[in-house]
Amino acid sequence: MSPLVPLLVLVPVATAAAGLVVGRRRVLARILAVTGPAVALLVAVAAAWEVGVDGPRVDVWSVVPTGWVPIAVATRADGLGLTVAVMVATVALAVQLYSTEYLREDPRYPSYAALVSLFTAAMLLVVVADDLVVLLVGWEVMGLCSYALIGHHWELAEARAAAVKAFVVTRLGDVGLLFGIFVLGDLAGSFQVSRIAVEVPELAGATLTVGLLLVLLGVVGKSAQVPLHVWLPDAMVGPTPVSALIHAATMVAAGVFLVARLYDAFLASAGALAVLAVLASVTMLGAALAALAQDDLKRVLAWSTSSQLAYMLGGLAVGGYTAGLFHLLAHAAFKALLFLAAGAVIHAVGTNLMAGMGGLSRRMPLTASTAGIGLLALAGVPPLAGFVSKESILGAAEEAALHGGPLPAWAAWVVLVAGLATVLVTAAYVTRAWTLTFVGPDRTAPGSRPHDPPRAMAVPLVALAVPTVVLGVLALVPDVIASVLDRAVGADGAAGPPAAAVADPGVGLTPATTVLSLLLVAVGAGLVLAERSRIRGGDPAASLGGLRRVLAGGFGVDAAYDAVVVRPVRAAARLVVAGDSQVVHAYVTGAGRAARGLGGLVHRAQTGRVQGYLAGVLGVVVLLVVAGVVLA
Amino acid sequence: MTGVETAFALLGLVAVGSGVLVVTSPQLVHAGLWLAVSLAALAGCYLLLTAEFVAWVQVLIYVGAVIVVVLFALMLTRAPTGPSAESSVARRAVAAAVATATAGVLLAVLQAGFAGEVVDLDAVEVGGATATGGALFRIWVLPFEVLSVLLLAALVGAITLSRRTTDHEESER
Amino acid sequence: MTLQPADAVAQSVDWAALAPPALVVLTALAALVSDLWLPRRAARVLTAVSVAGVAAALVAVGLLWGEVRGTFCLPAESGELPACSYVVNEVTLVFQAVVLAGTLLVLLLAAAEVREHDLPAGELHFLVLAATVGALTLAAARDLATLVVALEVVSLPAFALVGLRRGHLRGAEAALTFFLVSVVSVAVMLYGVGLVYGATGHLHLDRIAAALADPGVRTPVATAGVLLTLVGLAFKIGAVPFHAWIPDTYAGAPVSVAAYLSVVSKAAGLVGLVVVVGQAFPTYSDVWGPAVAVFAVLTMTVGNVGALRQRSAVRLLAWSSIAQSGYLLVPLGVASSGVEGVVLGDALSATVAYLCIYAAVNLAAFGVVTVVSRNRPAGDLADYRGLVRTEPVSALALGFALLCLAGLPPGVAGLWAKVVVLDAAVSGGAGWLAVAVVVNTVIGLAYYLRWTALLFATPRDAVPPSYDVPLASAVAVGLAVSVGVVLSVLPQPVLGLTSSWAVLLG
Amino acid sequence: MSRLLPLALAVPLAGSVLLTVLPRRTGDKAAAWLGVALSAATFGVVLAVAAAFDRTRPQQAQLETDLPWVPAFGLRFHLGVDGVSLPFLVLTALLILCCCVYTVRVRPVAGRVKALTALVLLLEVGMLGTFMALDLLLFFLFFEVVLVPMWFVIAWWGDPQDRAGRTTAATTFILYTLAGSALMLAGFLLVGGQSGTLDLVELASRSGEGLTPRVQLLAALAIVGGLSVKVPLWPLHTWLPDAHAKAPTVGSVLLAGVLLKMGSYGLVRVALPVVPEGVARIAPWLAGLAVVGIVYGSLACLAQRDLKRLVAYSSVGHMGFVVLGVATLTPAGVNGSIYAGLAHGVITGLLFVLAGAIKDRHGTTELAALGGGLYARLPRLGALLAFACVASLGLPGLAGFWGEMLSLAGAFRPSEALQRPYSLVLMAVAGAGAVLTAAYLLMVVRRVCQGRDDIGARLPVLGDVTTHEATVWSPLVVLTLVLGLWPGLVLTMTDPAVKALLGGGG
Amino acid sequence: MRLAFPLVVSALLFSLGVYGVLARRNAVLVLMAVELMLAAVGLNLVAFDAYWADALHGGQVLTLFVITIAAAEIGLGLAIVLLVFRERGTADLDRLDALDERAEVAAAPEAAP
Repeated sequence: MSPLVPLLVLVPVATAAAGLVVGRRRVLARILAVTGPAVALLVAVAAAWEVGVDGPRVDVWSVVPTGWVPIAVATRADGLGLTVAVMVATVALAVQLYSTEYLREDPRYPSYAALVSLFTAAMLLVVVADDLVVLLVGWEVMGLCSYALIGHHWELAEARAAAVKAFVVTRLGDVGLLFGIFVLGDLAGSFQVSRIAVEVPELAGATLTVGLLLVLLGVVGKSAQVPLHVWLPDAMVGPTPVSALIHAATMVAAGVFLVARLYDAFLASAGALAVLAVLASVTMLGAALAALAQDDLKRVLAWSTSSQLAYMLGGLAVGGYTAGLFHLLAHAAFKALLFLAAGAVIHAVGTNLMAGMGGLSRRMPLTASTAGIGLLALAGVPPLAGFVSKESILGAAEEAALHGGPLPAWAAWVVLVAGLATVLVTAAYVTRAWTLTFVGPDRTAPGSRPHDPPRAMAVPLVALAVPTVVLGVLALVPDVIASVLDRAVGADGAAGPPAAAVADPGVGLTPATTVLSLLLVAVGAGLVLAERSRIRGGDPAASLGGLRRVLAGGFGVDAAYDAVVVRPVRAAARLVVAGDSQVVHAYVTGAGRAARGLGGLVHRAQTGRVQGYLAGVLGVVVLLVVAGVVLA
Repeated sequence: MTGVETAFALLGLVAVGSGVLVVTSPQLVHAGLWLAVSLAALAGCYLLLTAEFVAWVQVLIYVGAVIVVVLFALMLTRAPTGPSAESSVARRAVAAAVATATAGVLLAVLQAGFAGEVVDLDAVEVGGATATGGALFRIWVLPFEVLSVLLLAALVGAITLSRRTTDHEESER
Repeated sequence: MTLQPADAVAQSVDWAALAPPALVVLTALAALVSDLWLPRRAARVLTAVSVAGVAAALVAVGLLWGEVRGTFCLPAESGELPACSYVVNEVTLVFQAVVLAGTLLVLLLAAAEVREHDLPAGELHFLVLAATVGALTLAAARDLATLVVALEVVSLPAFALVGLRRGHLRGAEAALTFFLVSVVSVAVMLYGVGLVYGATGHLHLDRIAAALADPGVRTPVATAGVLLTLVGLAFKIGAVPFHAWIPDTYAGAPVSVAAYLSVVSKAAGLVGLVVVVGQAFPTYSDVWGPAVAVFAVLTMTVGNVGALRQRSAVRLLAWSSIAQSGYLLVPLGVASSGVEGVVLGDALSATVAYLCIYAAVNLAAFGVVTVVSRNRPAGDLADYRGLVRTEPVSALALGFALLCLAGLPPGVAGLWAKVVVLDAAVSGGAGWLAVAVVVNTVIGLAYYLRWTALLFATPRDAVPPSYDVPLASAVAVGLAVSVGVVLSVLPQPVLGLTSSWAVLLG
Repeated sequence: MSRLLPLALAVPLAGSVLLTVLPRRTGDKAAAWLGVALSAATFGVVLAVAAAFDRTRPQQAQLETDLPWVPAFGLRFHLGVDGVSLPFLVLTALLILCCCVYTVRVRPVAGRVKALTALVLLLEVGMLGTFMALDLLLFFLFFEVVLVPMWFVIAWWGDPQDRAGRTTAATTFILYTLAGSALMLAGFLLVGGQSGTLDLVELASRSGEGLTPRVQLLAALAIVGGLSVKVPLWPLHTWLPDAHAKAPTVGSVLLAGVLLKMGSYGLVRVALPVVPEGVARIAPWLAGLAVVGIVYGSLACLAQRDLKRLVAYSSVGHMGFVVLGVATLTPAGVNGSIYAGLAHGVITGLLFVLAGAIKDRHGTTELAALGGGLYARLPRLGALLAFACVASLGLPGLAGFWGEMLSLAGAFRPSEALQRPYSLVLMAVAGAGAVLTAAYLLMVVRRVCQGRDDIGARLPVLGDVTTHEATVWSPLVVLTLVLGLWPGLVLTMTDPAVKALLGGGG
Repeated sequence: MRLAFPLVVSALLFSLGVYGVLARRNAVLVLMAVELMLAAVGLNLVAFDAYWADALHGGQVLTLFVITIAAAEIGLGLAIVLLVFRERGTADLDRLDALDERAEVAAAPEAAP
């Protein structure tokens, strides 16, 4: 039993609690905020080292009876979990550091920092949990922190609305996830992933597929995939560091992580993988298109996040386990970097709208250069991390499409085609964002003096730029990523290596797709640049015409949900409130009135005139005798 | 129809006929007198049914005492000895309906129970003072004793109530 | 003609068996006579004498407990049942005890009222005791003649009692209403007795039962006779639709007399009913059983809804006492259900248990009303607002009594009573009766609670608390409440009274 | 035989009596502190019970007291605790203690702290007794004890601005619940009459043996129907919103925290083991209505305009999960039901306390009148409210989750009584209800806590959470966390007991 | 003699009494109607006594009791009527409305604490 893994969770919890206790003492709060993820990072590295030395392990700390499948308070130390844990701690540390400066003047900083710490703890719990119910605890606490942080600026109506929307939409998915957990637990007789991984593949069938589809409901909710993606763009009203941490690097990636966690089960269900593939493909392309038409820099990044997460899920769907997860890591680095850079820009110019930016590369060189690295990685330009990871996914898709994989070939084709198309669109929106923000004429508000951020914000930018570059190079070393991400559990975990009926293509470049996608990158960027020069430095998206509004609005999905779900529910609520007093309670008040009315009748007979009484007596007597004689 | 039956029928007719007048006569005093007639005719019926002792008691108590008391009360209440106020037609209709129903039900029940039954008057011991009185004091002592409490209580009650009236009137004056 | 009266031996009289009514008769005469000698204001002496007499009778009942005696019996011949007019057994004694205890409390309550309203003390005591004699005899009567006469002895003094208050406009009218409804009901009952006699040729209950057990007996006549006989008793109990006199009479009568009617007089009617249906008409339970059940439901429902909107305390208690009569009738209503294991004895034991509890708490309620009406003669419920501040002890007693009537803790005694009745309905298999009881319990709570709440409400004007209650009333209320409290904690005495009844009334 | 359980009843009962008889001039403060001392003593006794409880055999009734009480009914004074009742006992004693401490500082507008404290202690007797009783009639008796005190608490100390409304609410509450409990009593008596015993341990070990299917069905209908009013199950819930909304904080907390639990506890303790077959036959209806209640309650909350009413309606939804769990007739579902009940008691208690605090400071709980910006105005109060809302929506890691999860798990794998497809549909709908629950609770946070503070300037100077309030609330907050993070604490105790109750005595 | 004769007379007299009780307005006349009913009872009893040839003479004795009861009733009843007459100045039952409950409950107060 290694104490390191629980410690991983408890340290940020402790700093969160301590942060609440110290209250308004800001300096102390800052120190605590940074200490938490820093220590967690050290613990994560140590734990990862331990795993490297002793091999992966599962620890059951306590078993809670439920009357059905028991809940095991079990942790799991393996490559997958601890790699992601290291990533999470790293990004959290960067964000906390960044936030000390970004939110220097904010009176709500202490609670903010505490919530970020709590979030970190929850995410770490998700990655080290072996029991799905325990995982769900972390999963939903993350959602809560996300909700609270989106609503950080709760004076703003849109912040309040976005927060509620984010929580409710993901909650919908979470309920599905809970039911999925029931199905898996029921099949395996345990909620422990290590048991499920062993038992479930034996039980492949419709039930398993249904269970996994339910799990996918949670995944699409958390990872902002179609059809539950609608919350993520709105969530951008939260503070930018939060967007970097929660809505780019970690929480939204938890969906991908969960699929990876249950990968052995998913591999046993081609149907679930096909559905995942289709959803991912739709999201991939649709979100990229939506990103193309946004005015708000953060919303560009948000849609882009949906799209990139879809790459990861697509990768997992086509059997590219390592590729998908590698993209997760790479994306975490470059997208967190991008958000932090965007935060620096927004901090500097005072607006989110790209219409109010432009030419910032001159004023903010550090920001521009790190952001440039991030954007290139996002677009998939070699040799950056994003290039390698995306190509690996496309390669896996090609592999599955051409040579068969864990899912039907047509689904792999869908992923492949959508992935390639998305490459084009991604390059386009990346180029557009770059040109609108960092080059061209300066459209910042008069009097503002944009400048590079102070050190506490600059250090994280640089720190995240490093993995963005290094991971890409590192990935080319054979097998290193795959070995790090190994999800197998040995020792008392009782599970052997992954069922791996399908060989994992791993990380690497496939010539055909690589060439094709590089070409597409060039075309996408070129198109935008060409269009930009055609319209003399304006917004290339303007050329989309009427399509622009459709794309900017995310294809009207929000409006559709409003009409199909929100309004009917509100109407039903009003109906219930009216009906409760007018109909349901009416029976009660009616009974009361009836009793009183009956009483009125009785009183009416009580006239004080004795002959009236006698008439009653004698009349009843007659009836009584008749009834008695006739009936008896 | 035997002779006894004929006599009984005639007496019964008188009893019922004067009974009708009791409940319809507009004059209070007339009603009281018709009641006396009806009860007297009933006493005759008792005689025919061999209940001699009962018949005499009936005559003594009812026709004697009760009617006198009733008439006294009528005087005391200074009620108009002329026609008293008539009830409404509707009221009388209701009363008639209930009464008719009562009669119908009773007759039907009795018909079902005793149609064709005959009283063998010859076999019956005549209920003279000896026989009935004997039964009263040998068998029915307890209710008889209790009845004495009843009479005493009625007496005291009546006196109390009337004294209460006079006290009340005195205090008013 | 097997039995010649001339051959009959003179009836022997068992004076011990007769002791309770005899003692009360003597007390009544003593009260009447002493009133002539005593000065007008010496009502206390009368109270003392009467209470002593009733207490002595109660002791006699206690001494007789466990014995079975019959007196005024027909001479026994071979083949004939030993029919007695007066029988002492547990049934008799328990009802006599209730009647005597009720009388005792009423006499205590009346003491204050006599002074307050200048009622004629001697007459009042005599009349109450006379009526009690009737009730005591009724409990022991086992032939229809005695029964009818005893019933009249309960009623006639009561007419006079109701009209006893001087210058009280309603008193006279109440007496007249009571009187007329009563005499008509008795006439109907007597006609029924006549029919039963015609059908069987007997007036003694066990002979009637024997005759009715013979299938050759003419059914329609007997059926009509049975039903008509019930009418007079139902009137006495206040069963709907023979209830209408109750609110008017209670409203016009002195409060202690109303209390008497609601407990002693009602107990008399009930014992009459129990004895008649149990001993004379057991084979006709399919006739009277459903009738009683229907009456029970009607009675509790009409009583409760009638009480809902009352604003006069006495009228509310009147309607409540109608409702309580309904509950009292429930066990008898299911006695005929034919469900295996449900015998008449169980029903009777349930009725008795209910009656005992009801008598105690109802007298407590009436007692407090007499106390309160001294200072607030209007008798409106509004007068009870904030009673807990002005007369704390009375308020607590009344609150307890009302909750007992409602059957909710802290009035646990009432809860046991409701349990008894509901148990009877359920075990009799009469689900609809059980549902009716449930519904009526709810309706009943509405008005009991309204009144209880008023007691504890903030009074309109601040009055210093007063503990000045006439001694006799205090003793009466105290006794009644104590019984209620004791029965709340230990209800077993009244529930376990009846083990052997099935045999006695089989 | 341990005396601990009777002691736990005797302390508050004696305290209640003591407070009643204390002279009127006793100050509010002294009365309140006396209340704290007494409830703390009771809590101490309950903790001693918990300490003496043998956790290795929670399926057995322990610390039993078994004395004959009313042999006529077969009623025994039989108390005991097992794994199911112990958590409820602790919860009850804790909440009462909190309420008493709360009253020390936050004096009710209506004053009369002495009376209020006495009533609260009387409530405690009923509540603790209900959770200890191992005899059907005893259970019923304790069940009824709470009614009258609660009526007074609502009607007198309720919403000071709506006199008529609070009386109506209180009366609706008591009549409605009385109807339910009287029906339940009918069911108990049916069971008792048919099986010949009222002892819950004995009945549970027989597991319905000896009761015909028809009797079981009827008894189950009556018992479950009666308890459903208390729970409350849709559509029998309409007493609840008014009662909760108009009650004072103390009343709301106890209503939501304990009173409703008496209903769900009754389902587990009585209905399931005593008439298993009957419950199985009505389980589909029960489950269906429960799920309707979940969705209905959530929808009703979405359109509420008053915070207290909203919290009240949220109870309808939450108790829907409680009933759903029972209706699945599985160990998981019943465990979930118990857990959800406990969690609801703590969380909704907290919500009502907070709503009360908001009302104290703003004079209203109308959402429109409160405006927004509680975070800005009173940040600690706002944060606590948000915390309570989040707990209430069933966030994993807080108390509310486990019960809901296990209820749904029960519905996922129901017993044979429910058809699986039907049950799965119910589970899905209930899941949708859980989403709606999140929606309305976050709406509360959004409308009350967040937003601009528009009214702060117009209100008198407001204090944020005082030390005293924090003292009262912290147990609830801590329990919410403990129950959320350590479900094993309760489940290890309930699970064997539940299996025993479902499986016939174990 | 056929039993039907007395029984029919009795039933008719009883019904006449019923009619009178309900139809008459004067209290004294109502009392007289009650007397008719009791008389009918007596006739029945006597007839049945003869019919059964009752050795105990139960019917006849009970008739005696009924007559006595009737006498007592009428004595007390007249005292009550007299009392009412003195108080109200009338013996007309329709005018005796002091106990009419309808007015009383018209405005029953709600208990507000």
